[in-house]
Amino acid sequence: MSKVVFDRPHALSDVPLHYCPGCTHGIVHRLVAQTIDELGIEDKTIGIAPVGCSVFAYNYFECDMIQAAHGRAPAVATGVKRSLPDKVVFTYQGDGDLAAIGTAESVHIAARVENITIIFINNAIYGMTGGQMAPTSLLGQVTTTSPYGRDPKIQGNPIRVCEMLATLDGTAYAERVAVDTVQHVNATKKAIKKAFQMQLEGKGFSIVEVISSCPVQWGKTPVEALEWIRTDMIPHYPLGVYKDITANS
Amino acid sequence: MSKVVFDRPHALSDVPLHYCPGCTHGIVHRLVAQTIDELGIEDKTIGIAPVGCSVFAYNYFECDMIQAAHGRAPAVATGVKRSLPDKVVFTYQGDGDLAAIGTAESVHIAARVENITIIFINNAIYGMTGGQMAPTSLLGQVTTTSPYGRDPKIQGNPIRVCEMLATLDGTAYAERVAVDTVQHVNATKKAIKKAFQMQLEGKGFSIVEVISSCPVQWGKTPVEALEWIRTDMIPHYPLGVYKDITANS
Amino acid sequence: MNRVTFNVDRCKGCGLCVAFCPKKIITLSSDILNAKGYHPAQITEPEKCIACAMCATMCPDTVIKVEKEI
Amino acid sequence: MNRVTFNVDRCKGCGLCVAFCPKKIITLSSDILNAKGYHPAQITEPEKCIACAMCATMCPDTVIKVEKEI
Amino acid sequence: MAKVLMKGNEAVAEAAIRSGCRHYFGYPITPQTEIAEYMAKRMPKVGGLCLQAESEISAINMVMGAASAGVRAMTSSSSPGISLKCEGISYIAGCDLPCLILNVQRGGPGLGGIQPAQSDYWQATKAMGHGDLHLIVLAPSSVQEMASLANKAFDLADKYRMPAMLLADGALGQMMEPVDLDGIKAPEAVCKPWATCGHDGKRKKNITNSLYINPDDLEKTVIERFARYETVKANEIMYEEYLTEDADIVVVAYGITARICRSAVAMARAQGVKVGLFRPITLWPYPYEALGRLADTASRFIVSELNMGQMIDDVKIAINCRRPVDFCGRTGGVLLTPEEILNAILGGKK
Amino acid sequence: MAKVLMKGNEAVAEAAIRSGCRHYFGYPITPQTEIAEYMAKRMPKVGGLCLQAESEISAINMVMGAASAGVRAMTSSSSPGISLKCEGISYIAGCDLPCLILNVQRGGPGLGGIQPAQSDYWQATKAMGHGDLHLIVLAPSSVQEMASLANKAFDLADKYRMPAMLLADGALGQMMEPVDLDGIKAPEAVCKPWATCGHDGKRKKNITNSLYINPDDLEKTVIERFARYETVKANEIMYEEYLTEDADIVVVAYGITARICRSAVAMARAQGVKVGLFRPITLWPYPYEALGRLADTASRFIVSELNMGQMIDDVKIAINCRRPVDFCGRTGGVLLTPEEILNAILGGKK
Amino acid sequence: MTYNILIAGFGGQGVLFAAKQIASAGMALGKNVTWLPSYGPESRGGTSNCSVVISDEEIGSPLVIKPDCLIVFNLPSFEKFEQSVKPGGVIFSDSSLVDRKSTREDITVHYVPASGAASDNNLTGFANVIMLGKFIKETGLFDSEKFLNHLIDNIPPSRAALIDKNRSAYTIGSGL
Amino acid sequence: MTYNILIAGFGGQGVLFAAKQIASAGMALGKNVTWLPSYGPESRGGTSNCSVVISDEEIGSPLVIKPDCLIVFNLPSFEKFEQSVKPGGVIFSDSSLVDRKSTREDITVHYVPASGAASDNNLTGFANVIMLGKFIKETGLFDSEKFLNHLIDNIPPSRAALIDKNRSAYTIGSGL
Ligand SMILES: Cc1ncc(C[n+]2csc(CCOP(=O)(O)OP(=O)(O)O)c2C)c(N)n1
Ligand SMILES: Cc1ncc(C[n+]2csc(CCOP(=O)(O)OP(=O)(O)O)c2C)c(N)n1
Ligand code: SF4
Ligand code: SF4
Ligand code: SF4
Ligand code: SF4
Ligand code: SF4
Ligand code: SF4
Ligand SMILES: [Mg+2]
Ligand SMILES: [Mg+2]
Repeated sequence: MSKVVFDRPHALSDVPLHYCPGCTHGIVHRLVAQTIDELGIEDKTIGIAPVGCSVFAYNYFECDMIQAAHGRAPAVATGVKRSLPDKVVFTYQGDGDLAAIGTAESVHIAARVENITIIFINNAIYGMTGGQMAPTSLLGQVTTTSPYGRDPKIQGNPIRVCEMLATLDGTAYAERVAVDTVQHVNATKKAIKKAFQMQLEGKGFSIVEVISSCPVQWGKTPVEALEWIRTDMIPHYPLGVYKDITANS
Repeated sequence: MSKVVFDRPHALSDVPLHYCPGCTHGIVHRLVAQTIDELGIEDKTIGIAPVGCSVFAYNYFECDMIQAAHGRAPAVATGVKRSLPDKVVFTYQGDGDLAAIGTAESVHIAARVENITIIFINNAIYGMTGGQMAPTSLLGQVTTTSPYGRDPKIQGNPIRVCEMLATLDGTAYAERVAVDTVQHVNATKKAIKKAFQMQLEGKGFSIVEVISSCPVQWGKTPVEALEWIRTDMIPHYPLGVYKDITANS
Repeated sequence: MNRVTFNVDRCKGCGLCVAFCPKKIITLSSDILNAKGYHPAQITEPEKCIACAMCATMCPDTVIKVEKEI
Repeated sequence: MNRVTFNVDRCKGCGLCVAFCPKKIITLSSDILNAKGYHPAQITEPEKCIACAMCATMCPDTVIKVEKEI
Repeated sequence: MAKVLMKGNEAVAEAAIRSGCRHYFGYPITPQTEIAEYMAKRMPKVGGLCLQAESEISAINMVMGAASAGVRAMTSSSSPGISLKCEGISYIAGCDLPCLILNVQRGGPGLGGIQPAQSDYWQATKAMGHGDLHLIVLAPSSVQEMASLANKAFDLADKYRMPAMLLADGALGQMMEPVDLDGIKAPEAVCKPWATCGHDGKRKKNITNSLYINPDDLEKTVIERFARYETVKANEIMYEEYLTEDADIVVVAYGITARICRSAVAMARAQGVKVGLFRPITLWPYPYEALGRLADTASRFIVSELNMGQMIDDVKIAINCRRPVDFCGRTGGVLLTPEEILNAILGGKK
Repeated sequence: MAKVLMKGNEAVAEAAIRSGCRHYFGYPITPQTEIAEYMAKRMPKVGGLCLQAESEISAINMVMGAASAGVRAMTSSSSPGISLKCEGISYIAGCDLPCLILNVQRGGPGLGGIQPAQSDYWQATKAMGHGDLHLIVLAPSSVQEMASLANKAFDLADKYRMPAMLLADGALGQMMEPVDLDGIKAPEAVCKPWATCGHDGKRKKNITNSLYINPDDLEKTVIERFARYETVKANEIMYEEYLTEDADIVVVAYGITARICRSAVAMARAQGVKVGLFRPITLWPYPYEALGRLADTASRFIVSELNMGQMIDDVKIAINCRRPVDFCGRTGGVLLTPEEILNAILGGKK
Repeated sequence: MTYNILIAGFGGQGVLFAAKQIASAGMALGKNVTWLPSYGPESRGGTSNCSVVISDEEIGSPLVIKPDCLIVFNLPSFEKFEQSVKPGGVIFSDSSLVDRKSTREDITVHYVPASGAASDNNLTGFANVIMLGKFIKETGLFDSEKFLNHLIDNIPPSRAALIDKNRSAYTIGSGL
Repeated sequence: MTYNILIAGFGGQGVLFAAKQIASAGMALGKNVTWLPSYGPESRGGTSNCSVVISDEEIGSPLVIKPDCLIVFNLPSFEKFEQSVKPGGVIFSDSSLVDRKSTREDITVHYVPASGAASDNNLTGFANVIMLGKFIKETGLFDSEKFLNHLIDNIPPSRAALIDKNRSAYTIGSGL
């Protein structure tokens, strides 16, 4: 006899993902879907897709989905959640979407203590539009809009989103994770599940920042890209829990 | 013989201010003008007025002035400074302007390490439009859009701007001061001067958050309003230096 | 003698100088109305003034000029 | 026996499963091209599989199903 | 109920609530901030929500979320704030979502002024965002209509699945008039099977989306939407005529200006001039045909607006350029006087 | 110099640099991201700046700052991003600042698609923000014109102190054609005594502002600006005619569509049909008069665009509604083919 | 018949309240009425004014530019609007605050020491109601008794304490 | 004379490069040319195609819908575009990758084992240049020698190492 130890979660639609080979957006999609399955909330979840490589996320989750304008997913999510407070609402956003054009929306969804979960994909690049600098691109990183390497004097410094949002009283839970190793993927799963659970318990705003790869725009193989997460990204974006209002209670 | 120990600074235009009686916007204006005088930079300073009660700031300073769209003063300032890197550029913004509609611009002027100074007037209210809730309004504070008192579950929590911006690598100097007493006014003067000086030395982005009064929209006399700064505002917005890259050098 | 001068028509009668003068020698005139319709501040006992400029420091409208006898 | 199944036409030949299989029993087929034009992953020595699901965990395209003999 | 004396801003807010709107998202801006203030007081009492967003952009996107969730939602602002909503409105139109957007216009461009203007006519009727799109645009000309047209706008938005705009101005927002709110009612529950409100295991998932990577698909949705626009044109055009039957001169005006023109027309009639007033109530769809018919008998048209002449072309198109079209307008926040319009009627060019 | 093969997006960027622009502020969006990428590479080499802003809103406001400081500044985007700039553009217009704004249009509404469209015609020509305002709008129809009209736009913007827009589309941005950049030059230093660049103790302070609390003052500035618009109309209208002298049918088209129409016109001529092409190059000011003259001889007009017919009314106004105006268009990112237009010319309705 | 009223004074003098009472009374009589305040930052602290139109016909412009009746509570407003009053019109001027006489001969001017009467009668802040009393008496626009009752009815229960003061002030005004 | 070319394949097969060489050579001859790539997310990883028009007249649409000449490097492109070729037109198909024959009788089809020849000759990645050699030879669109020289001239100094490979590939293609 045999037992299925790993299979496609129900909440992940059975269609091919459009992501590039080895792009870890796919891993995070699966983790979110697994979480939805495990919590049994597919029928009462509404997801918000951003503008970015994950724009087509509306095709990939089996719950109701909305495609929001670039950066505005937190505002759209707020509109949904304030209309349907008993439903589960999450956004899935890239670093350009959340930390550049959507900065105000991200800060204020936290400040407003919206009982919503953000899955934030930090891949230090604008994937969708072809590899431009993101607010989270590392110093020295070569992108199509920082062709001589990101220079703090010209393009400024990378933004650490979890650290910034943790300063806001409304943030209930903020954790930074990565998907470069099996252990980290499992930790990411745990963090995502915790974030959704906190929403179910009405704890307020939760964000999981996932350090994710973009092999194509980084000009690396998928395996090299995960390596680069370890050697370059994580040192600048330390993993860990930046806020957890349930921690010491 | 006698010596003038206090007189109108040259950089403060000799016209009546339109502010309500006892509104401390006027004190901060004077402190900025004194700083410009003392540093002798009137001829090479460009100031950016916001939308808010201080929209008419363009009439009050003797340097060149630009009136920016609501919340966008940091972007306008960036355009100016990047065109004229040797000039001194400052913005003067309220809490609605800087911490609500202009959140993204404020975060990114800091992230980009722009060598610009922001004078940020936190009066916990939208003065100009008649007393609506600001992102910095205190919990329980009654405003025209939080008529039953600001409730964190509905309107969210007040944002602490200095704390938030201090998390960004690009912020060179962030200090919170107040204008409720003579001592505090003098400290505010020092902070403003330091911020301009750091800009002159090319140190990067500096912000001085001034806890300021709005007697009219708070429904208090000017003297009561200063009292309320002490009893209610400062406890939630502790004064002090939140970042100073020159501190331990 | 130290001298405190008020630019009367700029005064909005907010009373901050009154509240902050350590010598308590400033009051709002109850009878005079200035051009703007406010009761302007005025000094009652000029000789007591120590030219500390606290009034001027707290005046939002830069109404006050302070000169110190030296 | 433990069983690892690949949804071949979904595979993009990214090689992450190959890199993360602790038993080193996955390779990208050099000859086959799937419908999408990729060289899909395949298992070489199925009997060595410990059903750890590390391959599946790291697969971005949820290509892999893992069954454990019990 | 008897009539009550209310500000336009309050009347429109109360009417929205009575129309079943329980979700208001806004950001303060003169001359319409009273709407948010009224909502902040009233909504909690009826189990509704008034949320002050961090910006106009956020507010319109909250409306998009709420509309997508299936509730009646609205936002309001004034000219500069409406410009900021352009992208969001285009998304709402592209996603076929119903909602109400209120523009209490003030003078522009830029920060401009805060006094009444009608200088967002073009924006509202032609280009409320990028791409091929229209909003249903209603122009109230009294406090009573601020209320009744808000109600109508919600109904039309739901009926045709498209955003509707109330194009008012600072005078209508700030003035008080007697209003009768008795007729303002919420419909029986509107069925919104497309709403993204959680599928509850009972249907396939819903998607709210405006992205179509294949241009043919995108074109198809646009054409389908334009077919719906044709239905709106066929069914929903509204206008008012005053003394036009025998009119030799027709004044065309909407909103606050229309009532000022009405006074002018009455004054001119008193002097024996055969003049009438045509007032479009729907600015989109525009009452081209009804206005065009007047060119059969009238020999001269006068467009009167609080802008530099944005409606002139629509009038020309309506009358097929058959008659001269003059213009009598003010801008920047200056209200027209009946005398100025009378003067234009009597032949003097402004 | 010989011609070089360049993408439209690259040509416009290089032309801007040669026109003396040293300040580019943008935010990535398909199909124009190559402009920022080109600028990022080239600007540092010429002592200029390419700054990727955190949003389109920030980018346009940086342009406002730079323009106010007195330098030649520009931004570029595509449809949704342009909608976000509406408020900022209205401010720039209200402050009388010169700058270049480039819209490489894609299909809409909403997120829409990324393929070529012309569905922001109304927005560009009528309502690029709230209030009474216009931009000078130029519509290139080749890569060469992407370059030469960028240069022209900067000159006009400076000359009249107003923002100028280049209204292109995804095809023009993405295609390569031979370009000659020799003629593209920066002017002698333009004098900008109004710039807020620090008064240096040598003049009274300058103020850049669009706020006028007194409506009469605001109206005065608007009227003054509209007087300047009249000068632009008198001096700067550009258009091209192709085989119109004896044309019985006139196709009216701009931008990428115009060249496709040109092929169709040539095909129809080969079949003996007397058809010509009228191509507005300035979309604002629109060449009403020149086009109107053609109605003296032509009996039918066909508007051809990549949208649902946004230019139709302008053509009707131009010809004073004297002739029938047909429409042949596609939208959503679908390019017209010469055959479709030929078909329309030959009498088939699309 | 259309009657155009303009009321002006400093912010805080109850200009908008007085204007609203007149409009409201007009409405109660089944008339068409409009009430339009000046608004915006300049009205804060500075002068405040309000247009009221009462008419049997539909009302065109709610903005009163040439009032039939001008009521002023401060000098700047007197100076600003005196000349705008229609020939044959009327001005009510709070003569305690406005020490100017009108130069016009084609209008009626009532110099009403409203503020003085208010402070004399321990009714500070009710000069506007005193003025209403005088205004109704002189113009006869409404039945005075009904107007007063209407005014009293409009006072919300939470402010019932003010009923007496309003009544006294109105009565004083009617007697001036 | 106007000549419409459509080149299609997977991303990474050098479709855009090959297309640019043709356009560039056309320009050098003083012709009008346009080059228009398919763009957007779908071109990433997936198929990529490019329209080239060469003409003596001003070029209308840069988008080639009915090519005179189709060059394909993968099966999906062959299937998608085969029927669009104009009667009398020509297809160049990389027969190492496309194992399909055309069913059309009104066009000429060259089955060019470009990828195979590339890997056989240690020229992996140069199948596109091999195809160019064949294309020029068969169409005679340009003088072959001149085209090669032009191609070589276009290689930037930083990539001079690639000159020989391009030359070999082109020559092999010309000989197929
Ligand atoms: C208003 C607007 N601006 C810009 C764009 C273009 N755009 C699409 S995706 C994207 C950036 C995506 O980057 P990120 O959010 O980091 O997501 P990723 O693709 O890296 O997952 C941009 C700028 C747009 N669609 N809309
Ligand atoms: C785009 C836009 N939105 C809203 C407004 C209206 N508005 C003017 S000032 C202001 C708020 C001012 O508050 P704050 O920034 O705190 O300054 P304060 O008046 O308190 O000094 C608002 C919302 C505007 N002018 N433009
Ligand atoms: S571009 Fe980068 S982020 Fe986008 S799908 Fe490809 S690898 Fe993933
Ligand atoms: S409203 Fe408040 S902030 Fe504005 S001027 Fe008056 S007191 Fe000052
Ligand atoms: S200077 Fe000092 S002592 Fe003199 S009046 Fe002012 S506060 Fe009082
Ligand atoms: S502080 Fe200034 S404005 Fe206030 S009363 Fe004193 S002098 Fe007058
Ligand atoms: S389950 Fe484990 S051992 Fe088996 S193939 Fe996958 S990674 Fe290798
Ligand atoms: S990880 Fe998945 S997609 Fe990648 S090669 Fe393995 S099975 Fe294929
Ligand atoms: Mg990214
Ligand atoms: Mg404030």
